[in-house]
Amino acid sequence: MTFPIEAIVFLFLLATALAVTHLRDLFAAAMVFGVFSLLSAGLFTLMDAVDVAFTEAAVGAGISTVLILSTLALTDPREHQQPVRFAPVAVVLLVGAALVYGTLDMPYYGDPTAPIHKHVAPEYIEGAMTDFGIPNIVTNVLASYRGYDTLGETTVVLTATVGVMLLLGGLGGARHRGDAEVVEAAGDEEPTPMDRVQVARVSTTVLAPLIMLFGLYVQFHGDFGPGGGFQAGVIFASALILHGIVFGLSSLKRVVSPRFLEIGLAAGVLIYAGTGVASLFRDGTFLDYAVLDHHSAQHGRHLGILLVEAGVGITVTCAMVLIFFFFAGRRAAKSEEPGDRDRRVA
Amino acid sequence: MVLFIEIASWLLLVGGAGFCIVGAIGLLRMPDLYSRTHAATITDTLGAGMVLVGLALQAGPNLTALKLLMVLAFLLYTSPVSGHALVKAAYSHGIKAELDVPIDPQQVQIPERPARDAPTDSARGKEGADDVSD
Amino acid sequence: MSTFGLWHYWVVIVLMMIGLYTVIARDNLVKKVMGLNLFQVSVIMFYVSMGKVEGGTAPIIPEQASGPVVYSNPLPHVLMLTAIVVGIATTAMALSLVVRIRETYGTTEEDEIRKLDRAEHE
Amino acid sequence: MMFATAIVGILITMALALARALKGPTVFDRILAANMFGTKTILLIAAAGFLTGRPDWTDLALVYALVNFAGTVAVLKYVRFQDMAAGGE
Repeated sequence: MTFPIEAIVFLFLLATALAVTHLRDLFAAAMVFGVFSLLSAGLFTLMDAVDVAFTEAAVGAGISTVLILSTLALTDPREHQQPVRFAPVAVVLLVGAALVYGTLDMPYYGDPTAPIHKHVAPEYIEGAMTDFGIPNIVTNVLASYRGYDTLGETTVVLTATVGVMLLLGGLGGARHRGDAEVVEAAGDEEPTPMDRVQVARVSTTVLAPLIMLFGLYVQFHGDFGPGGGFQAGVIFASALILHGIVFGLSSLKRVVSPRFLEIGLAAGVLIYAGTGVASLFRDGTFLDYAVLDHHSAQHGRHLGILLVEAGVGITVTCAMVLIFFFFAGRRAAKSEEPGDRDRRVA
Repeated sequence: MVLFIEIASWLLLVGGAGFCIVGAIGLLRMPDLYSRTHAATITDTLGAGMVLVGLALQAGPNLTALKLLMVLAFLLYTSPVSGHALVKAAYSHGIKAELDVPIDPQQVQIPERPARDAPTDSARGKEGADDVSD
Repeated sequence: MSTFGLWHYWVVIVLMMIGLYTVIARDNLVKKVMGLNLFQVSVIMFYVSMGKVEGGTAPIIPEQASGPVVYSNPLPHVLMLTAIVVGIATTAMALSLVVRIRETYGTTEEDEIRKLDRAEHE
Repeated sequence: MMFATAIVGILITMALALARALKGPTVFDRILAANMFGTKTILLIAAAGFLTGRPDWTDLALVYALVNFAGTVAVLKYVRFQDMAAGGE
């Protein structure tokens, strides 16, 4: 039934992807990229992947735009003229042809007898109600069946944020001159651009708390509907970033200090891993939540999933806000000292 | 009652979709940024509003309907704000309304448009825009 | 439908080709990162489309189920959901590298960076 | 049937907005079109939920309605900042 809709949205998607590649003005490309992300979230919904669409929506609507734009503010918003090169086109066509040839053996789209649906998925779906009593199967698989994967992914988020911190927070011994001071410097610069837009300020004071409230809802309602730690973290971070954009970094720093975020970033992963260790102490295996409650295995699993999702949410929130801190703080530091040729000055 | 709800949501959905299309045509065909904003923001409120209310009627009185109405409330709140901020940013960037430009034979960019017949009005409109800001 | 049963995958492959071209053929580093993101979305979409079951619904058990319900495969959804968030974190990492390169070389175009490097060697 | 009709209308709107976003002579036209596209995506997702018989996922639409604002504000701030940087240096 959704077949024609999918086809049309796919067409839009390809058009926007081509435009992203083609547009030489990187700012325009960033805008079109936002549209691309909206379209892909729509497609995920049509393909039944509501949780994926939810994440894409939360990430694509706010954070990724902010990220690309703050990079553009630090670099050049225009791309150089460049002719089409034929060797890459040939390579790409070759790869594409090979992949199309590879799909010929694949089961058709939506085929219920495809091998992917035969192995573990039925057990997961079966277990959702009997083992967990949690209607959102994705949450079960995320936090419990595939708990190791998710722990790894959360750690990757932590690691990437630490990488950003090392790259943009300062070089070498720049801990002294690191994030705190860069953000400090931002405080003097920041209030200028936005304070003339009274309306944005007023509406942000109304909307930011609502976004946070909704983030909490997503965090704790993730067992029953689409949502969970990853989405909630991104939504929560968007509220804080919105505040930072409108009222300036120094104001955001008064709300959450970078130091606090750094602690939270690590604490989230620790909560996750700690839940696993706690189950070890209760004679279970790592990340086996059933032993967390003596009386009912189902309650134990509920508790474990709640804790794990909380850890994920905390880490993701702190990671996103910290990334914003470093990118935006870099901009202020740069405009302070325009001679940024010196490699040693952080 | 059921029939009434069916008819009402048909009307709202089709009407809302119609308004969206009209606004999008405006977005595509209007001569300058300010009139395009006019067309676009109207679809965001009226078109989206009608579609959402139509869907909420179909959902019946439950949480889904409430959420749809909340979506509508947020849209009614954010879309004028971003529209205002956008136009203000454009204005401070020196983007002129099409009608603001005094008739200049070299500057006929859009041939299929009918002649701009009221340039004097627009000068007043520009001052008005100054008052509106802030 | 059955004759075109594979078109989802083909569209995704075209998307991937666009992303790949942007990564390997464009000189601008920010553009390369965008291309990498296009590529990433295409992979995510490939997984998600494999998880779809005809006539199925999203893997969330409804409150009042009437009769047996077919669910789409939740496993790809889980893997891709985390991939999106990890993707944005690694994109941030890539972009901060771009920022540092810009600060050091004064440009984000790869060919100019190569030229500068060669000049330094000589 | 009525949902399908609404979706067709929304898709047409999206196509037109997309054309403007790709054409847009100034950045503001693109921002405007992208913004409008965001609203239409909200509608599409909400209506598609009804079409597939699982209407209880308006959370998605809610996310867009809230978070899209952050994106728009960021874009507008970027536009202004560029302006200021050009004036300052």
